[in-house]
Amino acid sequence: MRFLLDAEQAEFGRTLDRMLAAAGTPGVVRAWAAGDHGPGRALWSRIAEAGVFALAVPEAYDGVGPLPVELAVAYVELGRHAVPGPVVETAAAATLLGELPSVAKEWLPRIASGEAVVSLRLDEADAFCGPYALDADAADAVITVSGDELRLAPGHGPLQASADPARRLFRPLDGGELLASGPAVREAAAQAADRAAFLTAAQSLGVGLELLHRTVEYTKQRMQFGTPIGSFQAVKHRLADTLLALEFARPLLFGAALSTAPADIAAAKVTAGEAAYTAARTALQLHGAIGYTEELDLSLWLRKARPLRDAWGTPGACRARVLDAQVPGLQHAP
Amino acid sequence: MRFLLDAEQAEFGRTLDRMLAAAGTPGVVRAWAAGDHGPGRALWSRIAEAGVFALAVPEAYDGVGPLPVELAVAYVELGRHAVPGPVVETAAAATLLGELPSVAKEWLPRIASGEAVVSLRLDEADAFCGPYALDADAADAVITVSGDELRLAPGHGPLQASADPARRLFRPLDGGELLASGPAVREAAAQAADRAAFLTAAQSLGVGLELLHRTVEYTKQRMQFGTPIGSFQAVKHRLADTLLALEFARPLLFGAALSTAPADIAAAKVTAGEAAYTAARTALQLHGAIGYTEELDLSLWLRKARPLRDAWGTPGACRARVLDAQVPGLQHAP
Amino acid sequence: MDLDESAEEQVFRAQARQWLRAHVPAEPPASLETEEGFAEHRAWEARLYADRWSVVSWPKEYGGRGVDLVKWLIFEEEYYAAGAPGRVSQNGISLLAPTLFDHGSREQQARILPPTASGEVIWAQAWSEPEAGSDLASLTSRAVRTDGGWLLSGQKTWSSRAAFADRAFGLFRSEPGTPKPHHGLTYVMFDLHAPGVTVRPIARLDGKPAFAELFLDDVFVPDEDVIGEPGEGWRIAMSTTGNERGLTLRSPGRFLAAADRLVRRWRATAGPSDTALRDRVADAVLGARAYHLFTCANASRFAAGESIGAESSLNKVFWSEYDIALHETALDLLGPEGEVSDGDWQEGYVFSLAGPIYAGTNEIQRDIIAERLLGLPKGRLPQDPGLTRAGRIPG
Amino acid sequence: MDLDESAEEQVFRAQARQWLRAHVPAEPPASLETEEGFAEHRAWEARLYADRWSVVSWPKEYGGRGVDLVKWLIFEEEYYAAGAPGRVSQNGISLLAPTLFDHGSREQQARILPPTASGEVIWAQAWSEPEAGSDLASLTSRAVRTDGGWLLSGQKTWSSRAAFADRAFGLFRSEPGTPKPHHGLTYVMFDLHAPGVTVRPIARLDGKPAFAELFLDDVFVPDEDVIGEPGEGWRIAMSTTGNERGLTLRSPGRFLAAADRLVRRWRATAGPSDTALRDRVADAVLGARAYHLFTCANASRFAAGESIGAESSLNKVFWSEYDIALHETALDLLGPEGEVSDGDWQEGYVFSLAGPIYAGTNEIQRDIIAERLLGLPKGRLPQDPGLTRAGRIPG
Repeated sequence: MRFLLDAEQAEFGRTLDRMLAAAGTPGVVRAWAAGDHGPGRALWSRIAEAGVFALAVPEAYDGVGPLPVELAVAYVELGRHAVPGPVVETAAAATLLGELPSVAKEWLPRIASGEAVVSLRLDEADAFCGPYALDADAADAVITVSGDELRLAPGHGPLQASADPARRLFRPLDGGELLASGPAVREAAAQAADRAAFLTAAQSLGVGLELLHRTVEYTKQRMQFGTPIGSFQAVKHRLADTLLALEFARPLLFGAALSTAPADIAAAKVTAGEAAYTAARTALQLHGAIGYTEELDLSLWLRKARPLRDAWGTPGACRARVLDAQVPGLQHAP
Repeated sequence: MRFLLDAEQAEFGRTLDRMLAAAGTPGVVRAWAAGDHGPGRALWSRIAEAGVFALAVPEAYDGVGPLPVELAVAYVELGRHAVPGPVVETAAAATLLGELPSVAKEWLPRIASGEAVVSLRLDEADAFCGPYALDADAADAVITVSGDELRLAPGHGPLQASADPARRLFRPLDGGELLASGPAVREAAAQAADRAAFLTAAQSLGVGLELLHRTVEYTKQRMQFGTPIGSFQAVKHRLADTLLALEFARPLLFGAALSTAPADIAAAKVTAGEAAYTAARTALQLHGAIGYTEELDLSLWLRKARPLRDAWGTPGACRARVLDAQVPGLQHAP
Repeated sequence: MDLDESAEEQVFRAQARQWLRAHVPAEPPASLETEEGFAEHRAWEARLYADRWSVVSWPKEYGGRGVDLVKWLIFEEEYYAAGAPGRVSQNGISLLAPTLFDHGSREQQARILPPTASGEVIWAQAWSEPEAGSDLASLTSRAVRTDGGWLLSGQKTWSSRAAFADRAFGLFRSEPGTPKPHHGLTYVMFDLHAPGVTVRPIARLDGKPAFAELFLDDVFVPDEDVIGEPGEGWRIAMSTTGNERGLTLRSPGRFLAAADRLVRRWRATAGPSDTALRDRVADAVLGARAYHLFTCANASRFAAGESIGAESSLNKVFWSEYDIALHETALDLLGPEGEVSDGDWQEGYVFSLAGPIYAGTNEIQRDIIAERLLGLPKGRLPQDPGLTRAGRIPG
Repeated sequence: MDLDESAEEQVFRAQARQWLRAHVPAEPPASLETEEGFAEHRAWEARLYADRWSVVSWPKEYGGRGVDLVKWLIFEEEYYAAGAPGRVSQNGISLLAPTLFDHGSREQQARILPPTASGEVIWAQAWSEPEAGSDLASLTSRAVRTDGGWLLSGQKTWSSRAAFADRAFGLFRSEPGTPKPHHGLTYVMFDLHAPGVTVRPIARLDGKPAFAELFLDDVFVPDEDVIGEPGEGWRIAMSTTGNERGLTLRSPGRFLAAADRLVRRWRATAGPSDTALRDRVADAVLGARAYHLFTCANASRFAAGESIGAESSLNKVFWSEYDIALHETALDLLGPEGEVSDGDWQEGYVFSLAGPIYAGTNEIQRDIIAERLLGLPKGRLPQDPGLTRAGRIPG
């Protein structure tokens, strides 16, 4: 047992962090939200070059994965830098299509290389899946699953604005080319939904960590009543609670990376999602009015926290799944 | 509209407060918990002399009631002074028996005068009623309702200790003299359960107010790190939250007194019950280890808060009832 | 003690309901944080005013009906139950007008109150400054004496409604270097279109320009637009925060209606067996009732000649946190659809998030509750009573 | 990164499980806060010790198995999953022994550790004093030099287990009037039955004498029962609070087992459609998992040669508030029956309520988290690092 990132994993995270910091993601996010996908696609290529999408793709299809621990490391960084685009959906699409050899060959190498941006709408009947394909207008393909049919959507409806304008929602049109069908589609879709929930948990944790970081820095320098507001005990305790929530979400995330069990993923999803939302509420309150403005970059993270909390598994759906799998007396077995 | 106690009502509360303060209730509570009912029965008589039980009894039976506002005033004071005994059950029994003329005549005048201490176990099938008759060993009568049969219990089982030792729990024995039967019993029992919930809410509010009061006083004088702990912002905010909870429970209590609608009673019950429990958690934490001891009088209130929260309507049962009655669009009608 | 409505009150309620039923637009106007919506809301204010429903508690001479607080509460209940539009004139009616009633001259009252009530003049607030958030006594924007009036200079921010409003009111430092920072401030009204005023709208989290920065460069204000004595602005601003009109910041009718809407949504989308959501919906219902009754109790206290002081901090913390919880519950009822920004509840949710921040942060309100209502020792806030009330300026 | 158990670890787990299955009493012993239960628990400690399961992580020479932290975690999981009794020897094993390992002489280790592990000597804590709760550096009980040892005088309180224990350990002021209050304290072990010691049991909320006051009147302690150098007691006491044995205050196995028990109860008494309770039960399950994994991460950090500092404050706040929430959920599952004091969950609930108070109140822990882990400005706590760690002394 060594429940600790090894040196290589930690360094991978730091490298990604440096690359994304240098890329100036806030400008990319604002462009993306305005419908200008150019800077986002350029960033996407660099993220692919750093090897992120290859982590979700098996070696047989030019990837190096699946490597859930490394994926968690990477998606925490994507969240920490508020990277826009269907990063979760593309990796989940790799999981989905990777189970279906007939279509894997066409799409997975392109996903690994960053050439293909893919969005996804899984079966709406699944409590963990929503009705939209995120950023469908920027995607090279929109994959849909209904029942046991997997299709390439023939297009999408109008933009449905999200509370986070960098999340551009579209309903895929019905029909389209049938890529695969049968029970294997259903099984693959369930795995893809789990993968999406897992990566969203990682992204949430990153969002929460960055919100906390920015808020701590702000409260150290913001003066009121002649003292930094970070010296007030009410401020301290609220920040301490936020750190607590995040630091106890982290082990659940990496525990889920190691087990890949649906219940463990659900536990990580609800905990990271709630922690990030807690961080957002804290960040807004402690920034005061300035935090309530779109122009402060903080808003790019603030607005992401709640949609991520509910995407790919609401807190209620996740909690139900945690207990579905809980067979008393068995969870301690080796 | 005058949603404010009138001078007479306010003075009634103050008079009762003075009388109970002079009676030294902590000693009475400790004796009661040890099974010595003497001091408690003496106090009971004085409470009856002050007119408290008469408030629950109609004039036809030597009472002055029912006067729900005055009852609320009185039971807040009983809670504030941690008065032991089946005070709620006796008043609820007056409601129950008052609807059944055949038995009212025998019992109600004795309840009003304080001569009769009555305990009560309503139908266990009702989500608002528990399996025990409180302080049955100290009662002159234990009334039970099952279905549409009202009986005088022939005795009770062994003492079942409560987390609050001043609440002595007993299961009434089955059978016993049949006092009344038929649908009227069922209806009267429902009214009695509402009355019990209402009075428990009042008692809870009093318990919470006293816990807050004692804790505020303690934090003003307890020194740590060279300063009263009440000067720490974390302590202040926790006490402020406790006051908030109590002060927004108070109008629901008096609103329920005026309307006597079951949903309004349920709203008061859950809110006062939760507020008192919040006050207990706050009181314990801010007193620190000394608050965790039985010997400090604070324990007499601390241990009462949670049982009262769950007696005569758990929070879940109350919330369900709040919504049962909520017909959208109608609650604003005059 | 009673909650009964008199026959007269029942008639008043029926009249209000009837008028609202006849006039509330079937389609809600566009958001009042947009230019188009602002104009629509302004027109609605004129409609209200024409039939004397804009400011029912004001004297008849200024367009009101001279009714008491109980009738005002009744009107507010009916107003929100009818789904009537938000009040774009709120700053003027709820924040400026009480000050004018208490401290304005007869001339000011006659000149300013009617157009304020009719929507002809929409007011923005100009309290905060970049370095003076909760610590309002540290204001630095200046009012310098000039012939027949004052010249205003400096920067104001978080000026709500200022993107589209006509005029603004706020405090300016007219006597620099007083020993106590809350002395030497003057309460001034000024035109947002006057020479020297630059308005830079600020977009809130949902992108709507709900407030603005104001840059003031020697903006001339005639003496007639100073309220009360120069240098006495702080006292004047504070004196009305605790009075009965301070209650109007969030009327209970608004929350009763919102809880009602939530129950409808819950019945439509969730099963009663989903007790996790049921409990939260129930809390919204009973919270609205608690707030309503709490306000009734305060109204009764006013009617009995009592006054409300630091208790208004209880009010502020309660409604602001209630409002967020209600909207979070609504969004959770919607599940993943909750993020859709033009959904039923998103704008209300974004609006609610500001509640614990403005009009005195809830942190400061809790300090006030602890120190003033519970008598705990003073903490880090400055000791001057005026200063610790800084948090109470609605903004 | 992995959570895999080695073959050796699997064997260890199987051995532990087998032993526990064979030896854990079918009927749980009486509460260890009663005289009868104390004796039964002491006998159980002897049973554990006889087969080397009392202190698996200790060296073999003192009755342990010399296993690492991972195996200790495995043992704790199996221990609580088997429903084995609470550890009456916890003070000695978890709080005194780490100090002896680090600062005791070989003679002390050989003399004291084995009877501590076997239950022959049960230890009480003697840290707190009536006026020194969170502010532990303000201790006033004295140790005065005498021939061959020290004379202890003063009063200690909240001395856990002292009602029935054999010996106690704590800090005493041996050099009065030092400029810094945490200097000049000496770490001493003493006999609770020695002349001059009066033990007054204190009943906790459920009436059980879970702790006591100690009155000390010239109690003689030989030099051999001083740990480390006289006057260095503070540093000695603090140095072990952050080490790996500091983790043992609440083992994850305990919460995994409690969550498991809660799920059983939930399946037996509530429908899965009662989502309000379901959500709270799920939170108990995932909270236990989070705490378990958090501890695994810390164990891995220790194994990798890192150390844990203020992070242990995260630990403390988490488990103490988790423990209460879990028990509140259990009581809510029982409804009105929850108040019955000999029910399954009441004793655990009362015990959990003390969690946020002892071993450093959670208020102080949050200050430490904010100041040490987040780097926020120092607040009201004294600036000396030793002093702000006062809260971390388990007591």
